[in-house]
Order: sequence, then structure tokens, then C-alpha cells
Amino acid sequence: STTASGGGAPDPNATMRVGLAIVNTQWDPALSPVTTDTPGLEMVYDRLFSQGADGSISGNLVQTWEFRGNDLVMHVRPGVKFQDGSPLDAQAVKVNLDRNRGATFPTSTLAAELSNIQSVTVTDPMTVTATLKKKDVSILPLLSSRNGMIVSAKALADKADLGTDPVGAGPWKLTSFQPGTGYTVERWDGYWNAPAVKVAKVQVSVLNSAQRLNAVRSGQLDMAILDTGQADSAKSSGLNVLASPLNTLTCFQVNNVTVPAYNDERVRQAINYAIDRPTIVKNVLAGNATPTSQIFPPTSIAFDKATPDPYPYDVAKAKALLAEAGYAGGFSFSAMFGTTPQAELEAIAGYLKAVNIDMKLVHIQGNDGVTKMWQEKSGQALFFPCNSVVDPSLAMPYFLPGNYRNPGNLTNADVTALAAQAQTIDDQAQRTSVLQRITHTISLHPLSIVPLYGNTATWVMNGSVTGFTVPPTNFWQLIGVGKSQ
Amino acid sequence: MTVGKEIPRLSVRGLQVAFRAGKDWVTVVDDVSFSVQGSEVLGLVGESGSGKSLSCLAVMGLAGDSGARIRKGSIQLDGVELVGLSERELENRRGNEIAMVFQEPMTSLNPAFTIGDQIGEVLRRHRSMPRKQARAAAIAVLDRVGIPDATRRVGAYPFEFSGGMQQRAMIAMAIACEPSVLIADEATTALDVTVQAQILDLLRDMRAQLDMAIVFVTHNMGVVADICDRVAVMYAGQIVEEADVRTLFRNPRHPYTEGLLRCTPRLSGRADRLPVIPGSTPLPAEFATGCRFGERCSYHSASCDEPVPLTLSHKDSQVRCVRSAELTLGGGVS
Amino acid sequence: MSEPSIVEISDLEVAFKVRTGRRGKRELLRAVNRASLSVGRGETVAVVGESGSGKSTMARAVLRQVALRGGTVRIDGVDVTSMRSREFRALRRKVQMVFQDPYSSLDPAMTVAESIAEPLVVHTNLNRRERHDRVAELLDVVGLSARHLDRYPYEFSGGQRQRLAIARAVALNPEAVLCDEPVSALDMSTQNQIINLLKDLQAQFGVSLLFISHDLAVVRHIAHRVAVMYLGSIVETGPAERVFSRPAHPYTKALLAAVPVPDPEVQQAGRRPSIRGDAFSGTTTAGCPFAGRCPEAMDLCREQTPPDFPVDGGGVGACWLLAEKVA
Amino acid sequence: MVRLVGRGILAMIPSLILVSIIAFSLLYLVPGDPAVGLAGESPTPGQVELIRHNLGLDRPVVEQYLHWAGNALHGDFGRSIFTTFPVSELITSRLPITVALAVAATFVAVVVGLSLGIVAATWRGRFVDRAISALSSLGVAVPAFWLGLLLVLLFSVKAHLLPSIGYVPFSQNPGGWLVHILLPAVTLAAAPGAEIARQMRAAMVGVLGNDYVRTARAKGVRRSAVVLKHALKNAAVPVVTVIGSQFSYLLGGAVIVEQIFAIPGLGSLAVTAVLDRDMPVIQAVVVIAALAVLVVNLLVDLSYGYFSPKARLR
Amino acid sequence: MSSTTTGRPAARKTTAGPAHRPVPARRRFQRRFARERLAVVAFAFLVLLVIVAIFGPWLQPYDPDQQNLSIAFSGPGGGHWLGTDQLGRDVLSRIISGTRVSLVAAAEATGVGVLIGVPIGIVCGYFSGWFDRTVMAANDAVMALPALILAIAVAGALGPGLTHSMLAIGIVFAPRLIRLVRASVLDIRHETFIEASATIGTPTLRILRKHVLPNVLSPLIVSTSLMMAWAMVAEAGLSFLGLGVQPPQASWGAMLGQGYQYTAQAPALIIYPGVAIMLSVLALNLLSDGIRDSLGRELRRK
Ligand SMILES: Nc1ncnc2c1ncn2[C@@H]1O[C@H](COP(=O)(O)OP(=O)(O)OP(=O)(O)O)[C@@H](O)[C@H]1O
Ligand SMILES: Nc1ncnc2c1ncn2[C@@H]1O[C@H](COP(=O)(O)OP(=O)(O)OP(=O)(O)O)[C@@H](O)[C@H]1O
Ligand SMILES: [Mg+2]
Ligand SMILES: [Mg+2]
Repeated sequence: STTASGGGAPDPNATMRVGLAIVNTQWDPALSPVTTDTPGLEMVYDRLFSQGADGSISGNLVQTWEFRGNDLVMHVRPGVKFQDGSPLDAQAVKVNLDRNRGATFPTSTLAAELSNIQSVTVTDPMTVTATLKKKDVSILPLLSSRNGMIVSAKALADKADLGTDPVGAGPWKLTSFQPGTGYTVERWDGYWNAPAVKVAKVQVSVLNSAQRLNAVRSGQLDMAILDTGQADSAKSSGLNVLASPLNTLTCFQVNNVTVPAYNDERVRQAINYAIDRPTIVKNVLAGNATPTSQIFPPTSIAFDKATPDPYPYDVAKAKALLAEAGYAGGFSFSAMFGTTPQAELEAIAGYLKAVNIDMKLVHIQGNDGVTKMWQEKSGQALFFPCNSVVDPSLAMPYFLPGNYRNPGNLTNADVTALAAQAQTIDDQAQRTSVLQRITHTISLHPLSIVPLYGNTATWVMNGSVTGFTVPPTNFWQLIGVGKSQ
Repeated sequence: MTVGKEIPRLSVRGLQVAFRAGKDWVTVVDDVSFSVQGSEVLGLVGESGSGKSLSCLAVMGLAGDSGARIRKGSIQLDGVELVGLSERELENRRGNEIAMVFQEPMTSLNPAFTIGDQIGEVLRRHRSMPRKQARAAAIAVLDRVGIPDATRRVGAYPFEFSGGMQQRAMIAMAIACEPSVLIADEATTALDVTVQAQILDLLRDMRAQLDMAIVFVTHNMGVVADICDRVAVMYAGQIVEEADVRTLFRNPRHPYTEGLLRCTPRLSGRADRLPVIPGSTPLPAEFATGCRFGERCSYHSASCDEPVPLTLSHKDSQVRCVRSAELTLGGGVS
Repeated sequence: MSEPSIVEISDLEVAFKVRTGRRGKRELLRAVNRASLSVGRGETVAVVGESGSGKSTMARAVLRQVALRGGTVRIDGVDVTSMRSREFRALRRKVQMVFQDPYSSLDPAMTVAESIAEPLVVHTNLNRRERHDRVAELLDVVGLSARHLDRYPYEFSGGQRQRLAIARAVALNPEAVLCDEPVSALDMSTQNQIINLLKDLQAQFGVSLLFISHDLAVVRHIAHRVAVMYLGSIVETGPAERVFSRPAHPYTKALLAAVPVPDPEVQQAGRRPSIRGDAFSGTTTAGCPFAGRCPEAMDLCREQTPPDFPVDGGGVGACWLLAEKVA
Repeated sequence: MVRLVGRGILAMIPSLILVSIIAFSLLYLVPGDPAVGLAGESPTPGQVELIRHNLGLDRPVVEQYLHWAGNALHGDFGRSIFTTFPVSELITSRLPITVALAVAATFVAVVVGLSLGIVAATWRGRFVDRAISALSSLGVAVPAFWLGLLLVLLFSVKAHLLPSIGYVPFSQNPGGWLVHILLPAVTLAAAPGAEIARQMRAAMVGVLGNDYVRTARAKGVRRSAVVLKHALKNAAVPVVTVIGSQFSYLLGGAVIVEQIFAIPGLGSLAVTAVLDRDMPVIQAVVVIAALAVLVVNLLVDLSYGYFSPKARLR
Repeated sequence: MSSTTTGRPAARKTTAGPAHRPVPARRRFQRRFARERLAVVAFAFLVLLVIVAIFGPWLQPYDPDQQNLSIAFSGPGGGHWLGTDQLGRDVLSRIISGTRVSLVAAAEATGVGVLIGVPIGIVCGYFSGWFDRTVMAANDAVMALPALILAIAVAGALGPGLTHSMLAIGIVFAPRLIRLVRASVLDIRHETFIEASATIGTPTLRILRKHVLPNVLSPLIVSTSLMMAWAMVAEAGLSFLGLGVQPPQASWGAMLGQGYQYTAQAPALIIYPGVAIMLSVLALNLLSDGIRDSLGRELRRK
């Protein structure tokens, strides 16, 4: 069957029905446990800044800003109102930043990411200054995510139940919420950028990947996110498929303490040689990903264009390296996985098997992976989408000494030094080149992360959906997206 | 007691009933003939498995429910041929013109409905009575069969009745439509003797009041002596002897009848060894072609190996024995 | 008597908790009420009475299959009432039981040989060979052949099964066999065969019998003494001759009167008056249990339970009418 | 009757206490620490302990249980760890959906099962009987989740006849409710329906051999009335028992069926909660589901009194 | 009188001829069973499954885990009778290797259930009393817990993996077996033959072993095969939800769960494992019906 061809003018009263794999479990940004909550929270809350596809920063609730030494001075956008009618001012921003960084709210999940903020002060009713402990330009991308979401100060003062009744300054108001199942938002006419909102209502449902595709096929959804591997299925059903490269990287991390073989750099290199990334991408992911053996995907500013493919598929070399390291007979370890589609994992395990490395796959639930790998440091390996979403610097913890996300403390002195340097550079071009040097160094001397491919956001939609794009951060929005009659 | 020439209430001629065993038929009831007049009680006696119940069920048109089929013969109720009648026609007569009382009152009453419901059902079915009226009528019948406090007991469930009361209720159900024929299959066997005596009295009263013909199945010769006017003795699916009750007890014509009477223990006097009939009843598949009692019979002779017809002896008596004329058999009564 | 009775019951009381009526109220049902009875060696004592009068319960109480509420049971002079079950096991050999329903008293999953050998396995240390021989011998005693050893119960007729049950009961050469209506499920001829067999066994081995039945005519031919039970109480005992010819208790009389005589002349002519109603479960707490149905009941009968009074010709009867005669 | 209900409810109490203990101890059976999950991807030192304290996880077990059970008695099952929703609210929003699904499935199973069973028993040994036997054997054998997938492929994806996912409350749109509930209900009803048909047939065949059926026939009651009145009421006891015991399987089956059809009921709540280790939610779901089963058992027990008056004595 | 009690018969010589052996019960059962045509077919199918499970590694045409990404989703043909899956693995080989998983799973779960259920059930049924009441109260409670939810929770608790989830299923099923066994024991508890044995003085343990157990066995066999069927479905369900076998190991449920993702491209991927599950469950059901129907009067109660 074919879908109705779109192209007409967007219907301002339309309801957009969206299928997702997961949605945020609650609506308080300071309690949000994972970055993937961001698109949902964004429906209701606006952020201080936003980041474009090229990494450039623009102002949202902050109209203009400047760095003064370690201070970030932000001028709040005038005339903005929250959904409860209270106005946005510098004080509201301060209250939120203090809350998010844990100063007034110890259990804030954002505290670690905002730990570089020393203090926040209101300089005048519409100006607020964040004083940083040490200079770090990545504060801007950080404040473009859930860290920079601003909740109505009035609601906070009233101790409103943000988890279920969010009050933000965003484009939509939450009208119903079924945890784990979905939610509905309706257009809020007081939004400062109201003309950009093209649909009256958004209905979000949580479904598994087969259901999402089936539901778009049977006309129950307008658009849905897909597993990358489903793109061909979707196309063969005559639907529109959007495949948009992301900053995230599918990778796995190995703990060299629990997997002693991994201490040997040659073993680490061998693993990289052993995996035929392009074939996996072509056959298992329907070509909808970017194979890479670098720790940053090509979409990232930190991608090392000079040596695009440091580890081409080469079984012979992998075997030779393993033999050199004394592991010709291979070794075995188990790798935990949660949401990564199983076919990809099995494909990777299949390649490792070919060089006698026996990777057992263990499905884990909830936060077990994080707990075992990073807190108890007892896990052997973990698959996850590498967290470099907002800025490359956020991926550094995996490689830095003593960091909690580097369970085996596998480090490289050059990388450590370069990373420290990158934090303080103002100039974007100069910073980019430092970041690329980090990538290059890690390519030569692989550390805890085994990169696999740059992810792609794959969406399926019927012909009536217009204007939808996905930024590399995967923080997609429905502002500007319409549904034609 | 009329032994006249009027047409019998129930008349069975040459009845043959068989079960299907694989591809073959096993004849279980063979050439059974008897008839009963109004207010007459015909006793049907014989060992377990001799085909008494099955003959009765066949008369009721219910043999098919247990998988048996009437293969031959005629059954006439008040002159109307029942064999070959449609199920619907039979249904209209059952419980209405011909009724049946079974052995185990406990299991024969539906445990899930009240006594009143079950009696009323017959009336609603055959007399098209509305529920209320049927209930009133049920109370009247219960009263008639001697259930004390019938108005209250009508709402009771079977398990709340004693065995004797259950059997009274069964009888009430059977006579509710005042049928012309009542078949009582071992109606008193499961009861205590004191209760049995009461039930026999009740049946006697009812048959007189309603001018019913009763076919009374039992294996207790004492009960036969008590209630029956005439007796038919069955052995291995056949009637071997039929006679007036006094004649049968005094002058049995068939060796099996003689054995039956001799085996019946008596209250008077004490015997050191009790008489027995040697051997055991044959299974339907093993019925002999000649006299079926032959191999257990002490008067057995070569002539017994040919099929034996039921022959009229004196008066209304019939017997199925080739040697009946030459034998002098001892009765149970001295 | 120099030697104690093989089984002696005195003042036996057994009660069950039952739910009655539509409300399902819990009530105490006195199944056996202060019953006393003894069975001498080589003697056959019959217990008669209507359904539910407590005959089976009394027999089961002897073998401690039900809990006693009061009274004592002696086997071979030894009080077994409060004995530990381990000690009781030895005495148990002396008393065995045969049940009414031949169809359910043999384990359907066991062969005849296994069933009959069970008492031998439990109580003796005969080896397999010896057990086999003994079982074959027992089959012979009850008139079956050793051909049947490996068959299952379902292959036997009711009469044959009852023979098997009897074979099992006499396997240990018991001194007494309790027979709970062993013939009432059988045809008359078969019934007579079994009774003859029991009599033979008694003549041969001197075994005592406690013979439970509701069929007075059968009892007439086997019992030396008779006990009549009504609603849990033994209302009359005495030599069989006397009880049948001159019953003392009104209930015994009624019972005898109700048995139909297999002679139409007698039965249809002189039909004797029978009592009304039926024995309904024991709700009477005071007075004679039979008072409710007794044609001769007096006020006294409804107020006080009659004790046992001696009866001319032997035995006792629990009826106030007998008291007058005595007085 | 009131007494019987009262007695039944009293008898449920020990079971409920045990269920609540089992449900509560699930918390200790399941490894991992919910506080860790709540702390986000990069917790600061002490944050986990603080969350543990806030959740009361640092108190003695017995105290935690009593506190939880006491609140649960008042319908307060605490708050979902991840969604911060009051659990009772989650339950009240999900329960009606599962109840609707269970009721619809039970309805389908009972209606179809009973009729097939009765038909098969009445025409025992004939072709219909054999056909129904084959069908019910298949029905018992087909795994619900597979049947669900096939139905979706057939009726939604290929034929576009029925929706493949979602749920519309009956009160909102009865027609929509019917369309949405149809496939899930049929999927869920297949196995219990087949089982009921088998049991109904067996019970009916058994009952039809009873003496009182012969009595009814001897009264002249028509064959159909004998089956539908005399036999059915007596055959009901084993069948009602089966219906009762199938209910607990049905609730289990609902978990998978709700997953397949994306129905936001208790089952999908349970699966998400198990995957997230959202203990307050799991505990509540387990208790509520068990309560539902106990209530159904009670109803079954009470129905015995109607179908089998003698059972009232027990 | 004293002389009559002594002088009991010394063993008289038996007149019986040499004992001949009639057909033993098991043979009769086999004969009757042979007449149940469907059950025989089912039995043959199950025997085939067991053979496949045991000799799977030699029967499967390919290594079930051997992937060949370039031929993913190819249909039947080209040496792959049932085609290949999303990773180009041979579907037939995977179905074959999944057979062992399914059978072992069913056997494990049933084993656990029987080990827990039968002894407790017998004891409860035979000695009604406080133990029985306690166990039955606990049973009611456990049975009130929806089996699958509990299995998911237990499997989640002990960690995913076949053995764990089957242990969970076994535990969940045990109360049902306790119930069944107890009910059948109660059924025969008051049979005369039990009392008859007791009056002989048979020790309780012997009664349990010799009379109760054999008579409980037949309903037990019937329901055990039903339980195996249920365990198979449950294994499939848990693997479908990702709580059963771990990749890349093949199990029918896991294959179904994975194939579900690709229904648009290769619907056959959910057909084969589904049919395999259904046929096995069907066979177990038919077998149990057949056994029940061919238990002769010597074994069947009532
Ligand atoms: N369903 C059946 N299939 C085959 N034979 C049967 C069936 N039912 C009964 N019979 C046989 O029919 C014969 C007659 O049985 P019937 O019940 O009429 O005997 P009966 O004289 O009433 O015996 P009883 O005194 O035991 O009631 C018996 O030999 C019995 O074995
Ligand atoms: N286990 C039991 N629980 C409750 N009541 C019982 C039990 N056993 C027997 N009774 C009751 O005790 C009374 C006496 O029963 P018992 O079986 O001893 O009578 P019986 O004289 O043997 O009767 P029958 O001739 O019917 O066998 C009856 O009312 C019976 O219902
Ligand atoms: Mg009969
Ligand atoms: Mg008795």
C-alpha cells in the first residue's frame, strides 16, 4: 500500500502521532537519569542555548552572552513567559542552575555534568552570571541540553510535582502522561516562538521496533523512530525514511582489569582489525551507519580526517597481533548489552570468534551495565552508545586517569595532557585541532573503548509529515514540523 | 385383580436389544415378551446382568442413550406401537403415559435442582403448567406419596432428604402425570428393610388409586412375593419363565427359577450349608445357542443344546425349558 | 471363662464432626454410642441394623481406624485403646477385616499375588518363594486357582474378588475376621457361596467372625449371636435363635417384621404392620434412640436412655418395656 | 450468602499476607540497587546513599515491610522510583485496561469454549466432535505470542482491517474499543478457550452418563433441555474451576499480549517495571494481580454453591 | 476352647500347577496405546525431537552460529532448506540446535516441579492436618501470583539464562503439581483398599510407596506431559522477551523474538520456530491425552 502523498499546507489543527522506543520516565530535568530524556523534556521546557548541526551555539532563553574570564554572562530573553504565566527573569535562571548543579538540590542527576560551575549570581533583573571553577567552553553545549532547561521558578517555589506536572517555557504543554507508554502534549499559545509550532497536538507512544514499523505501515502512526536495520523493511513498504548521522558512536568498553588480555595494546589493536565494520553496516544495518574505527564519528568535530580508517578489516593482522601477544588461542570474555539491537552484537561476536576471541553476550536490565561496569567495576565489557552527544569533551572520561568511567584506568599520558589543554581553549578552530589530535593518539594506541560505527537516526514517516530533521545530537524537535492534510 | 381379555396397558413382544461391539452386534436382550394390565404388578426377576434394566430402558425408548438399539420386536403402550416412533413422540409419552423409577434415588435425582423443581418440571413439560402452579402441584404430589411437611420440603435439595424420602420423591415425579404404566427398576433395593416395606405399601396404594400397571424389577424374591401379581424370570437376556406369583413360588417350571428360589435365604430356620447354583452367569458374547442355563443346570440333557422357545404351559404361564413337562421341581415354599 | 474373648468392646463411643443443614453448622454425630459387645473364640457374632446405624464404624474402631471418644477395645484380653501404634501392630495380626465393596477393597494397580502377599510382607519374614507358596495355598483355600496370581483385580467378578479379600484376611492365620457386609454387593447365589466359604473357614481354622450385615435372612444362617444396632446404640443382643424367634426390643421386632418373606401366600396375606419413617441421623440426645419411631414409646422412653435389661432366653435388650417385665 | 462471602474474604487474608511478603521480598531477590539507577549516569559521591536514605532502603527489612504493608492497606503503594508517579495512580490508570482485556478474553474464551465443548459432547464420536477436538488441541498448543504476531501480520499489516497496537477506552469510543480489543482478546482467549472446550466436553460427557440424566430423559424432557439444563448445571463445577484456574494463566498471558499489541495495561507496566527494577511498581502489580486471582477464586468458590448446592455444606 | 486356636494349618501342599504369566499391565497399556493413532504419531514426533536434540550437532547441515552476512534473509534454496536469517545463518540448523534447548528447558522445569511437587503433594494429601493447611495456604498464595510475571521476576533476579528461567518456571509450576498430587491422593486416601491395607498393619511409608504413589502416577504422568508443554511455551515466551537463552545460542523462542523484527522482509523467520513450538506442544498434549485414554482399568482410577 502507498501512503497519501503530502506536500499540502500543514494543518494547524493536526495531531502528530509519533512512535518511540523509550520516553522520559518523568518530567523534572534535574531528576532525569539519561541524556535520551532530552527530546521529551524539550517539548515542555526551553533551554538557555541550542546547538546547531555544525556544533554552533545559538541563544534560546538567553538572548546574548559573553565570557568574562571564568564568568559566563547571560542576558535573558525579555518577554518570555512560563506556562503558569510567571515571567522569565535572571532570578529564575539562577534558581534553576543552582538546582540543577546540586547546590540547592543534592540529588540532582545533573550535578556531575555541571560541577564546573562555582556559583551563579543575578547581576541585574535580566542578567545572570555563572562563575566557572576553570574556564571550559563546553559549558555552552552543556547548557544546550537538559542541563540548561529552565523550570518555572514559581512552580519550584510552590513545590509543584514536576515529575508529573511540568511547568516550562517550551512550545507544548503536557496534557497526559502514561509512564513507559507515552504522553500527549498540546500547543501552548504563550510560547515565545509560537509561529514555529505547526501542529496542535503531539501524541507519543512507546512501542517496540516491530510495532513501530507495523503501526506506521497500518496507518496508526505518522512517524516513528526505527532500528537502523529496519530501514530496508520500511522502504520496501513504500514509506519515507529519514536517515540522519549522529554524534553518537556504537562501541563497547572493555575493562582491562577483569579481562587481563586487554592490557596488551596488541590485543586491543587486534580486536579493532578483526571486525569488518563496513560489512556489518552494509548487511545488518542496511547501510544506515558510518563504520569507523576512530573514537569519534565523522560528524564530530573531533574526527581525525587525516587518518580516516586506522583499522581496516584484516584478519591476518589481527591473528598475527594476537599471536605476538601470546593469545593465538584466543581468550574469552562476556559483554553486557541492553538496548543495542541483538543482530549487530551477534555479528560482531561472529567476527571476534573468527580470531578465537569468544565474546559471550549477556543481556542486562536497567542500569545493571552501569552498575557493574563503572560502579562495581566487576563487569568485563559493556556495549553502549558512546556519550559524546553534546560535545567531544564529554567523551573524555573514558580515557582519563582515575575517572569513574574508566574502570580499568587504561590511560595514555599524551591524551591526558591534550584533554586538559582542550578544556581551556576559547578558539573553536584551535580546540578542534587539539581534539583531533586526541582522536589520532587514541587510534594509534587504543584504550578502553572499541569503536564500531557512527550511529544514524533512522525515522520512518508517512507522506504527510513535513520539515522534520534530526540534529547530530539526536535531540530532535517537532518545532517547524507540520502535518499536511 | 383383572386377568381379563381387555387390551394390556403395556405389551412387549419378541424384544431384542443389542449393543454394538466393533463391527458386530452383541445381543443382550433376546426375545423378551410380557404384558401388564391396569393395576397389575408384573415382577421381573433375575441375576445381575440378566438384562432386566435394559429391557425396561428399551420400553421407555431410552436404550439408545446407553448405546443399545432395539433390533426386533414390538412395544405397545395402550395399544400404540412405540418402536419406530419419533424421538419427539416418545418424549411426549415419557413421564406422561409411561414413567420410570430407578434404583439409586440418590444418584437418580439431579443434585443441582430442588425436589420441587424436578417434580414441577414433569408437569410443566407435559401439562404446560406455569411455574407457580407446577410448584403447587408438586406439593400435592409430595403430600400424596407421604412426605410430611411437603410445603416446606418442596424447596429442599435431594441431599437433604433421607434415602426413603428420596425414593418417595422419585415416585412422586413418576406419578405426577398419572401415567398408565410405571416401571420400577430395583426401586427398593438400596433401601433399609423398614423403609422398603413403606415404599412397597406406597406403590401398592398408588397402583390401586391410579389404576396403573407396574413393572417391578427386583432380584429379591421376598419383595416379589410381597408386591407382584405375576412374575417373569429372566436369565441371560431371555425370559425363562413367566407365571402367576403363587404358582411360580409353589411350582416353578424352570430349573433356574427353582435355583433362584432355593438360594433365597429365609428367616425361618437355619441351614448349615446354603444352596448355590454352580457356575456363573455367562457374558452376552458367550451365550450358548441352546439353553443358556444349560451348563449350570443339574437337569441338563442332550436335548437342551437346541435353541429353546418360550412355550405356554398351563394357563397364563410360559416357560423356556424343553424338559419342563417331565421335571418335578421343588418350589421355594414347602 | 478361662480365656478372654478375642475381641471385646465396652462402652465404645465414636463421634464425627459433620456439617449439617443448609447453614452447614458443625455438629457432633454420635456414630457409635456406648456400645458393648464381645466376640468369643470360634464364634460368629452378627451385627445388624439399618444403614448409618454405626456398624462399620464400630468395626473400624476395633482396628483403630477411627479415633475413639470413649470406651475400650480389647483384643485377646489386651486393651489396645491407648497402645502405641508400634505395639499395636503385633496384635493386629490377630484381627483382620473384609470389606463390603469387593470392587474397591483391592488395589487396582497391584496383582492378586501382591495384594494377598502384603500382610505376609508386613508381618512375616518369609522370603519371596515362601510367600509365593503361601499365596498359592491361600487361593486354593478360598476356591481360586494359582493361575490367577498375576492377574489384576479388574479381571475378577465380584464374588471372586470377595474370595481374594478373604484370602488376604486369613493370610496371617488371624483369630478373628471382621466382615463388613461382605456379601451385600453380591447376587444371591454368590452370596451363599461366600457365606459357605466363611463357615468352612471357621470350621477349619476356628476363626471368630464379626459379621456385619443389614440382611437379617443372611445373618440367620451364619450367626451364633446377634447384636442389633440402632442409631449408634446396640439395642439388643442375644443368641441368634432367641433373637429371631423371640425378639425383645421393639426395633428388632419391627426389623424382623419388615423383612419380606419369599412366599406370596404368607407375605400377601399376613402383611405385618411396619414402623413409620426412617432412621435419621442421630439428633436425639436424651432418651431411647428409637423412641421417635417406636409404636410402643412411653414418656419415660423420651426422657431416659434405657440400660441393658436381661432377656429371657439369653442376651440383653435396652428397652424400658423389658424393665417392667423384670420388675 | 453474606456469611459465605465474609468467610471467603477472611480466608483470603493469610494468602494475601503471604503474597505481600513474597511481593515485598522480590526487592531482595532482585540484585542491583534502584538508587544507583536513579543517581544518573555520573553520580557525585554520597548521592547514591542520599537517595537510598530518601527511599528508606537503609532501614531494617522488617520495618520496611511493615511500613510498606501498612501503607498498602490504605491503597498507598508508594511512588514509582523512576517516574515518581504515585504507584496507586499508575495502577488505577492501567488496571481498567487489563481488566477490560481480561474480561473480553474471558468472555470470548467462555462463550466459544462452552459452545464448542457442548456441541462436541452432544455429538460425541461424530465428525464435529473430532473437528472440535483437533481445533482445541491446536488452540491449547499455539503459543499466544506467536498467534498474536500472526494475527497482526494478517489483519493489520496485510489487510489493514484492525489496528495493530494501542487501546481506546470503552467509555471514550465503544466502537474503537471493540476494534482495538478484538485481536488481543482473541489472542489471549485462544488457549483458555480451547482448554475450556476440552474440559466442557469431558465434564459434559461425564455428566451425561449420570443416573439423573436418565431420570430427566425418562421424564420426557427434550434432549436439548437435558443437555442445557440438567447436564450443564452439573458439568459447570469442573468447568468453572477451569475458568478460574485459567484466569491466572490469562493474567500471565496478558503480559505478553499487552507487549505485542502495545496495550498500556498492568502487564506492560509489570514488564517495564521488572526491566527497570521499579520495585514499588512490581510489588503493587504482583499484589494486585494476586488479589484479582484470589477474588476470582472466591467467585468460583461461591459459584460452586449455586451449581452444586451440596457444596454449600463445605 | 484353647485347643481350637492352636493347630492352625501347617502349609498344605498347594494343588496349583506351574504359574503361568499372563500379559503384564505394561504390555496391555502398550497395546491400548498403539490403538490411539494420534498419540502414536505424537509419540513418534517426540522421539524424533529427542533424537534431533541428541544428535543435533551431527544432523545440522551448518554450524548454527556460523554467520555469512552477505546472504542474510535469503529464502529457501542454495543449500539452505529453510533459508537464512538476518545474519545469514542457516535457519534449519538453528531450528535443530534450538530443539535441544527446548527439550532440555522443558525437562528441567518439569524436573524441578516434580521434585518439589510430588513429595509435598503426597504428604499433604495423606496427612491432612496443620502441615497440609499451611502448605495449601502457601500454595494458594503462590498460585495467585501470575506465573509468568513471577517467572520474569525470578529470571530477572537470578540473571537471564536458560537454567535460571526454567528453575523459575519449575518453582512456579510446583504448587500446581502439589495441588494435583494432593487431590489425587485425597481421592484415593479414603478408598477401601487403602484402609484395607492399613488394617493389615502396613506401615504408612509402605502404603505411600506401594498403594498411593502408583495410583497417583497416572494422573501425574498425564499432567507432567502437559507441564512439559507449558514449560516449552514459557521458555519460548521468556526467550522471546530476552530472558531465556543468550545470543547467539538459538532457541525457538529467541528465533521468534528476533525474527519478529524482520517480519516485513522475511515473515518466514517467525513461521518456522512458531510451527516448531506449536507442533511440539501439540504432540505433548496429544501424547498426554493418549496416555490418559489408554490407561487401563488396572491403572486408571474410577
Ligand atoms: N454399554 C454397554 N455395552 C455393552 N454391554 C452392556 C452395556 N451396558 C450393559 N451391558 C450388558 O447388558 C447386559 C444387561 O444389563 P442390565 O443392566 O439390563 O442387567 P440387569 O439385569 O439390570 O442387572 P442388575 O441386576 O445388575 O441391574 C449385561 O450383561 C451388561 O453386561
Ligand atoms: N468419616 C466419617 N465422617 C463423618 N461421618 C461419618 C464418617 N464415617 C461414618 N460416618 C457417619 O457415622 C454414621 C455411622 O456410619 P457407619 O458407616 O458406621 O454406618 P453403617 O451402619 O455401617 O451403615 P451402612 O449400612 O450404610 O454401611 C453414619 O451416619 C455415617 O454417615
Ligand atoms: Mg439393573
Ligand atoms: Mg457400613
